[in-house]
Amino acid sequence: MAKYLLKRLAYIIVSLFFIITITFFLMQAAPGGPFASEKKLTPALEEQMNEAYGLNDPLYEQYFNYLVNAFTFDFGPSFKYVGQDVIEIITRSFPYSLILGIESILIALSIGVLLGVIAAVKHNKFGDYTAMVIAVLGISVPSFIMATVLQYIFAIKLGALPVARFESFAHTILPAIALATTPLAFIARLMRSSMLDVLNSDYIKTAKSKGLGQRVVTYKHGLRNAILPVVSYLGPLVVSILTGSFIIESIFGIPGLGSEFVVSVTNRDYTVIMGTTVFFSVLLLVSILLVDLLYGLVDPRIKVAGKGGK
Amino acid sequence: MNSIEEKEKLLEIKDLKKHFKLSRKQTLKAVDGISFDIYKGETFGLVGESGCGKSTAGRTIMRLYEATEGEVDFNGDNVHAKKSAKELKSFNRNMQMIFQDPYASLNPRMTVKDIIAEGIDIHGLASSKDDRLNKVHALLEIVGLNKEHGNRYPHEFSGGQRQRIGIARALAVSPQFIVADEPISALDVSIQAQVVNIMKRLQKERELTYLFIAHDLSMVKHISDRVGVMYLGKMAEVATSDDLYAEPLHPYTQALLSAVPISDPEVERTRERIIIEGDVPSPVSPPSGCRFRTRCPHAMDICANVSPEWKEHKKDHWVACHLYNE
Amino acid sequence: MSKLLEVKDLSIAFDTYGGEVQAVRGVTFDLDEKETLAIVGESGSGKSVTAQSLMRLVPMPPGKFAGGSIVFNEEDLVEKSDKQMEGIRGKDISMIFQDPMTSLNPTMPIGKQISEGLIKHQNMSKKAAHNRGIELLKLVGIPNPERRIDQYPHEYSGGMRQRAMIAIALACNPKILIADEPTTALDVTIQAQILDLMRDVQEETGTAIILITHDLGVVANAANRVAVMYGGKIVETGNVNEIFYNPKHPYTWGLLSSMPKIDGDDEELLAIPGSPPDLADPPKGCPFAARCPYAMKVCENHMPEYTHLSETQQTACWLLDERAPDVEAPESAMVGGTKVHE
Amino acid sequence: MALPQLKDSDFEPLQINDEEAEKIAGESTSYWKDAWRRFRKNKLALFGIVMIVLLGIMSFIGGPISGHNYFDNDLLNANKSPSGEHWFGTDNLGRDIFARTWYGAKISLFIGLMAALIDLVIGIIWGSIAGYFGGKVDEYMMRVADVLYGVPYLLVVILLMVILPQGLWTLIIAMTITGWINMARIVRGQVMQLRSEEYVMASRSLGASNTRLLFKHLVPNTMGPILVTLTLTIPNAIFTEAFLSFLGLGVPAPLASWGTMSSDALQSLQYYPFQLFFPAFFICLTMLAFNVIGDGMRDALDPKERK
Amino acid sequence: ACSGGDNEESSEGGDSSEGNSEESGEETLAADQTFDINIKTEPPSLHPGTASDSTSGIVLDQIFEGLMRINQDGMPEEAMAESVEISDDKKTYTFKIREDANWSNGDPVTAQDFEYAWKWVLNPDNADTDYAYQLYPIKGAQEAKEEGASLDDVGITVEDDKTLVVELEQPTPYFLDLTAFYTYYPVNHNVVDGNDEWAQDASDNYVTNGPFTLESWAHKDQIVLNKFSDYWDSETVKLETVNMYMVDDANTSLEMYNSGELDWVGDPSSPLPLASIPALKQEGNLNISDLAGVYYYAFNTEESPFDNVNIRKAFASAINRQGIVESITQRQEQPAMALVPPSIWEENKEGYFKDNDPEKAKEYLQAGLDELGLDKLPKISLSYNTDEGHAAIAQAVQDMWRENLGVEVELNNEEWNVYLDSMGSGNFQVGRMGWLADFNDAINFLEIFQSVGGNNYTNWENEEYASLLEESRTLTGDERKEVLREAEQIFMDDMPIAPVYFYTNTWLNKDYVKNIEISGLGSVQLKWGYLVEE
Ligand SMILES: Nc1ncnc2c1ncn2[C@@H]1O[C@H](COP(=O)(O)OP(=O)(O)OP(=O)(O)O)[C@@H](O)[C@H]1O
Ligand SMILES: Nc1ncnc2c1ncn2[C@@H]1O[C@H](COP(=O)(O)OP(=O)(O)OP(=O)(O)O)[C@@H](O)[C@H]1O
Ligand SMILES: [Mg+2]
Ligand SMILES: [Mg+2]
Repeated sequence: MAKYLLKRLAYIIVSLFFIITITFFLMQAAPGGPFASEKKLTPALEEQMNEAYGLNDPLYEQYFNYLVNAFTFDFGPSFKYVGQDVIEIITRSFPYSLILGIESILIALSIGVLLGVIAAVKHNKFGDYTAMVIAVLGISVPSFIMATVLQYIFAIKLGALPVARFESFAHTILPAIALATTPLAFIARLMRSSMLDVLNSDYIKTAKSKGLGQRVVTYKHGLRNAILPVVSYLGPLVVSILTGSFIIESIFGIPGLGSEFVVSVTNRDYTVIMGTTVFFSVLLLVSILLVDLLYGLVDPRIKVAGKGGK
Repeated sequence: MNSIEEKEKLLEIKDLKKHFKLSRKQTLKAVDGISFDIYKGETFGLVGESGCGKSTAGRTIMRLYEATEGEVDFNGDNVHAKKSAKELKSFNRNMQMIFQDPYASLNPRMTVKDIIAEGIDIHGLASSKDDRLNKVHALLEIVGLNKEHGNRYPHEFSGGQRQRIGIARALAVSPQFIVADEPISALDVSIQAQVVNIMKRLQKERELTYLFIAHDLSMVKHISDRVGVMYLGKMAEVATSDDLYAEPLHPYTQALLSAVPISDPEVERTRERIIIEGDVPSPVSPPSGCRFRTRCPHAMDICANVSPEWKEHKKDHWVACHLYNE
Repeated sequence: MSKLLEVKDLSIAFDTYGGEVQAVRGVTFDLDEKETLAIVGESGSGKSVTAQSLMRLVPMPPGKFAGGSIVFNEEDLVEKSDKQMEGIRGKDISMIFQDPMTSLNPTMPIGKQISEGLIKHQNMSKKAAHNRGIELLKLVGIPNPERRIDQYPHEYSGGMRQRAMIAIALACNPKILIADEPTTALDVTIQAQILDLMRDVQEETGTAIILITHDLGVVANAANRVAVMYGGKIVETGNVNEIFYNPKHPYTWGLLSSMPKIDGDDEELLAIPGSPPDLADPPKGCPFAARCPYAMKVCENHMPEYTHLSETQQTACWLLDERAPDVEAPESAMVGGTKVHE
Repeated sequence: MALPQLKDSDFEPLQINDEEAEKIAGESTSYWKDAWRRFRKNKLALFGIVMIVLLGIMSFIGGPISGHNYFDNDLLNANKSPSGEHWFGTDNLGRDIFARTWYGAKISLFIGLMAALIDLVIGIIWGSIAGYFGGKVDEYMMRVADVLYGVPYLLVVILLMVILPQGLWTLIIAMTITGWINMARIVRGQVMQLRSEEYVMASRSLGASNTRLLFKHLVPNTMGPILVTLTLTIPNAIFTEAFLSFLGLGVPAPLASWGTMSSDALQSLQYYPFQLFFPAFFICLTMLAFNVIGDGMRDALDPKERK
Repeated sequence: ACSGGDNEESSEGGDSSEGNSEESGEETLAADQTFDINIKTEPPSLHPGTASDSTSGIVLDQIFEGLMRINQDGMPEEAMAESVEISDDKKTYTFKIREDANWSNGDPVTAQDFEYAWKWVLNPDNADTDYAYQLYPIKGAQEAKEEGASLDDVGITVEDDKTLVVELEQPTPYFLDLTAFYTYYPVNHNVVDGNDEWAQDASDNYVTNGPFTLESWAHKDQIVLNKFSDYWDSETVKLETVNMYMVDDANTSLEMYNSGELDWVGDPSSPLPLASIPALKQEGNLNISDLAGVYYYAFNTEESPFDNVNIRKAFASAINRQGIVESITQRQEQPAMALVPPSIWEENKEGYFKDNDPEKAKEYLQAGLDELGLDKLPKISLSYNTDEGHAAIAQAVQDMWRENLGVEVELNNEEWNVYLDSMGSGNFQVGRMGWLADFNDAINFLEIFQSVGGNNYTNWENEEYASLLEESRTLTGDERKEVLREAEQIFMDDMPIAPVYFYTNTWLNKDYVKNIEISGLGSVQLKWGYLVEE
């Protein structure tokens, strides 16, 4: 196991290297630079800026610097927010996204699984159809529409919750729900489908033969066998949700990390692009590793470390 | 039974081992060095305690598991050495397996017809769609199922019917050699008889060779030319079936034979069994020396220290037991 | 005293696209306390379906009750709600399933699968249930149970899985134990051990056993009474001696003739020619008629009634009709060689 | 005990004729044929198909029957509520929303289906191969997916925008560049779970090639999650299109699509809710249709659902 | 002391006062003088020397103060400077700094603080000084910044602690306006020197001299300003606390205003959502004022067919500007038929040609086609950068051109940076652009097109035009205006751009909000603001 982990760690580093490299060259190749603006700088001033930020160095040198920076988690200052360190930007905005993300994952997972199980147990009955309609709405209405609609209904029309910003738990409810809708719906659908397969298995019959109630049978015996596709889906999703959503943050005026991803790219804020990308990728790669480890826990027959067919 | 010398070896199993890694520290030695030959056209019965590694041995011979060590020579080439997809395919055509667990080995999303025809499809054995269908129907009939059953799915069958589907699938490609892992355990006796008769008939017609894994010793005796007795990953005894039943040498074999239930209520009520004491040791940490010594009524000091040699005690009768060391 | 279990005219059918499969067609039998009833018969004749229907575990749909009753403790199980069944399953009636690989939850350690029922029906603590689980595994002859209890089904060999199933079923000392081919994957020594175990449990707790098996040796060893099924029907019942020494149904004859004898020779086994009926389109008359060497015209169209041959033995065959010709059981069906039973 | 009508002659031996067994076997079916037969019996799923077909037809005739086209501005009649003249009202440039909805249907449905199809193919192949072979193959393939997923998508899109001409295919490329990863991950997980099943081993022992094992045994048994993922891909694609169009990568204005229509209308939700309602409603309807079809397919593909 | 061109008593309440000062009767100051406003995004820099955007400007304008301040009439008036003397050649300015001008840490504001701040910006070693060019009217400034000349040669001299002398390169009529701009703000050199990171957070090092102090700065979230009690004019300042929120979404910020969480929403700090404007207008709450800026389509005059002046004129005439401002942008913008906004030159309300003139457009088109020897215009492409508003206008214009000229127009939408790149490399036919004035003078618009490059993407150059602009630099008053107008005439005759409209500010404020100043340059002044009891 330890050996496998070490190997995976090595792969993580290699993947990270590729991500950084590709991002770096994409960044270079993308038209525009960090200092482009509606009001053009004079050429001399632009030159000075490039010099100051090291953009005049040969490409390989810049590339090397980025690599070193990335692996030491020191990305230097943002190009756009004068003097603000990239790490500072990430560390101050991530907590917001994290809290929101955790809330919405909890919502998505708990309600999604519940809906999915209900749908499977009540297969082709009223409960199934209700769950499907909810899920279809969740899938068809993306988070940005959902956010606006929720805001409109609960904050503006009913005045029940705050419109925007992030000051108390009440402030997090609407954005967390908006963020959760699509994953919730998807989890519900996935869960339903795999639960249906599982409920047809013989071991469910065995469990019933022990006199266990429907609930115990579905949750204790069915869930773990059926949850695998949700786990596969959840790995990268969790990372995307935890690192924030640009649209939700923008709509609810939350100073989270999500907007940094988008804004840094549109600003060509190279150091922030790199910083957020590395941050995201590390989380992603680690969470994917966790998912793979989780596979083995969920279903002991899966040995990720092992080889499959020939 | 005709004498064995005349027969050529189809399969040579040399010191075959299959270990499962349970964790970094523990390996389960499911098969731990077994050697025997199977001659062309014979049926080799393999019996032994449940969990002693019969299925694993069968699967390793089939190369469904990579061998940890040892060699399996089929018609002279090492099965485990083969590499190219083509060679593997032709090898697969010649070696087939009937799986122990009939349900698990049937794809729940295929009709029985397609399951049986899979080998035909893979090896292109049917000239046309009709030919394929006819072949499938013929196979269904051989194993005592109806044509109608071809359109159904595995879960719609009874245990025994599923087992017969597995048999039909293996027969479909007309292999030379079949590993039959408890192929008839779930069949009622009349169908057992039917299937066994067919297997024997095919053996005669096509020079088929079987490795027949079973628990039902009377059936094993009936069908096998020679029988091997396994205990905890090792071979305890190999002999012609008549010989073995008439004169079992290894204490485990003796115990085994005494436990065979007899289908006569009165005899059964009064029958004496050799009770083997103690628990089956774990294949993770098998006992030193002879593996059976912990439960052997005849255990001696030497048994704990030296593992008995695999010897031909008398002609065609091999045994691994210190009792037979001069 | 009334019987522990009375099954009357039970019929189960499955809806399929190929038509309705009438898997069980009017099965009637009963069971006393402490008794072992063996059900033998053709593969596919409806033994497992009958067994599962006793616990109401036949998936419905596609399956459905097509009639009959299952009276247990004077209550008809067919009428019970699912909730009420939960209290009966595992506690009063428990079952060993035929297919041990797929019947065990692949993602739950064996130990947990055993202790679940104990926790539910006997209010045991987790710890106590775990210990009892180890005991049970030991009882069914699994070596090294302390370690094995935490393993998953795929780490067990076929026979070990079957024994784990047995342990699960025995856990709560049920009033009725339904054992669907409990020993098919076991070697004879362990088989003997299991049969002894079942007998011990029976002595101790008075459990009644329904034993489905193909191994007539096991029947001879363990059963008090035997029911022979063919084509979804019970064609003959009787106590062991009657079935082995004085069978009256041609199918039973065929069954007994087909057995290889351990001291027999290498002649071809006597199989029953032909194939069993398709239950999607069952014959009107006796299901065995098409394969019966003594079949008469009547057999084709009319299902025979049971003839009570003794207090315990009843057989459904037209040969027992006075108008039918006298037919003797073939010699091959004589158990115990030429010995003639009185 | 005997039945009254029986005659003595009934007790004569029966002539067993083997020919009698030669009944015609029921119509021969294969898994897929069988699945189709089961699918046809599912009313809800058929309703879904009808819905999709209707939407498809409307996408062609919807514009013409409204008497408007999708691009004509009428600034004086901007943001008008639904009326006899404009059945679904008009947008901020005074264009007829009815005509735009149906024109948008064409684009959105095409994009949704196309993206779904491509994701499906790549995702299944990639995921099943990785999951099946495991080990190094899996490691490499999944790391490639991770790397793709890790690189900032927006940056990729911007670059694509520069290299490729604006248009539908560019859009589809942009969407599928990372779109398949989700599918691949799910398929991989399922295949890893299934690859140790005995029926796979059984087929391998018959000499089945890896391709056959993958696509005959493993993938069909993963159909449930695949179908679900597929049905999610469609709305995802519809809205990604809106996002990409907004960035300048998608279909150029004034072409309409449901995604762009709804995201444009979102800003004026409070003032002209109907502008959001219509495209969103049809997206929901489409999704409902696809979902019931998906469920129907799932049930049809699962032989145990026979009923 | 100011030059001409500032006569901007523009019509419809050109000044913000309309919304604010229509009230009558007494008003009582509200007890709670806390003002809540949304500034949309994190200010990229609160360092006056490195700031170069309006969000930063909105914050800096409240907490710092330059020599001059634009007063409620839009004129520069003395602020840190108590008086200013201008030499006869209009090239030397001598500022006397107030005795009671203090830094928030108690230090007096000195001439050295200005010198330090300005030279810091002009020092080539200091990066991020994007707006250094704002200082280029000062003698030697550009040379020092760009050509390595000594900073000592820059025309900034400290006569004594309270006297600052500035020499200009050439007479600059709008120089006093410039000294009110944030790049000209002083910094406390005692605190700041050697500590380049002083402006990163609201710390003790963040020393200011304006009417407010920076109380806290939660990045990307909220800035809080407090009244600066030691400010020289603190009697005037009524607001005690200012909360500046950073909420990006326009709808959300409007909702926050509606629910009372904001006292002010809209320009210049965060635009109102387009869709809300008709309703707001109807409710009669909307405030509108002119903004010195122009929205236009640039033609690439090197690309056929826009290398032909008649074609350019045809396209310009075929736009229905009135329709666009009335139906799309709806902010009561002025249709633009000229380059310089009417808030600077009132006569430009009329412009140089007629809006929405399809007849004329067809004539031009025919003439142009004849000159080019074409039957029909090829498909042309209209580029804009990603934005809903731009997209709407572009689609409308596309439709107009199709209707009026029968030309097929392809819309080409690009992400902002990509767009700038395409425009810069001439990779466009017609492209959207806009210009917001840095200072209130026509030259700020005209000089864009003095030569190719910089902000002139049209590839249009005209010697006469350039020399007229040069000539204007030596002139003042009406003479200067005449020359500039002549240049504009040349420009409009050649039509390298098709102006569309002149910008406005639109915003909402609560009735109890008084006297907050929005300038024609898009800056806000809270100095005079106060809240009344409702
Ligand atoms: N789900 C189902 N759908 C359709 N037919 C079914 C289903 N389950 C069982 N059957 C049919 O019902 C009949 C009885 O099956 P059952 O499992 O009871 O047989 P059995 O007597 O237990 O046989 P075996 O000894 O082989 O296990 C068989 O013909 C089988 O094909
Ligand atoms: N995949 C596996 N991983 C770990 N252990 C295994 C695996 N497969 C089998 N074993 C172990 O190997 C041993 C031999 O198993 P095998 O299935 O070969 O027994 P068997 O002789 O066929 O028994 P049975 O008669 O019960 O089928 C058992 O102890 C079993 O637990
Ligand atoms: Mg086995
Ligand atoms: Mg059965």
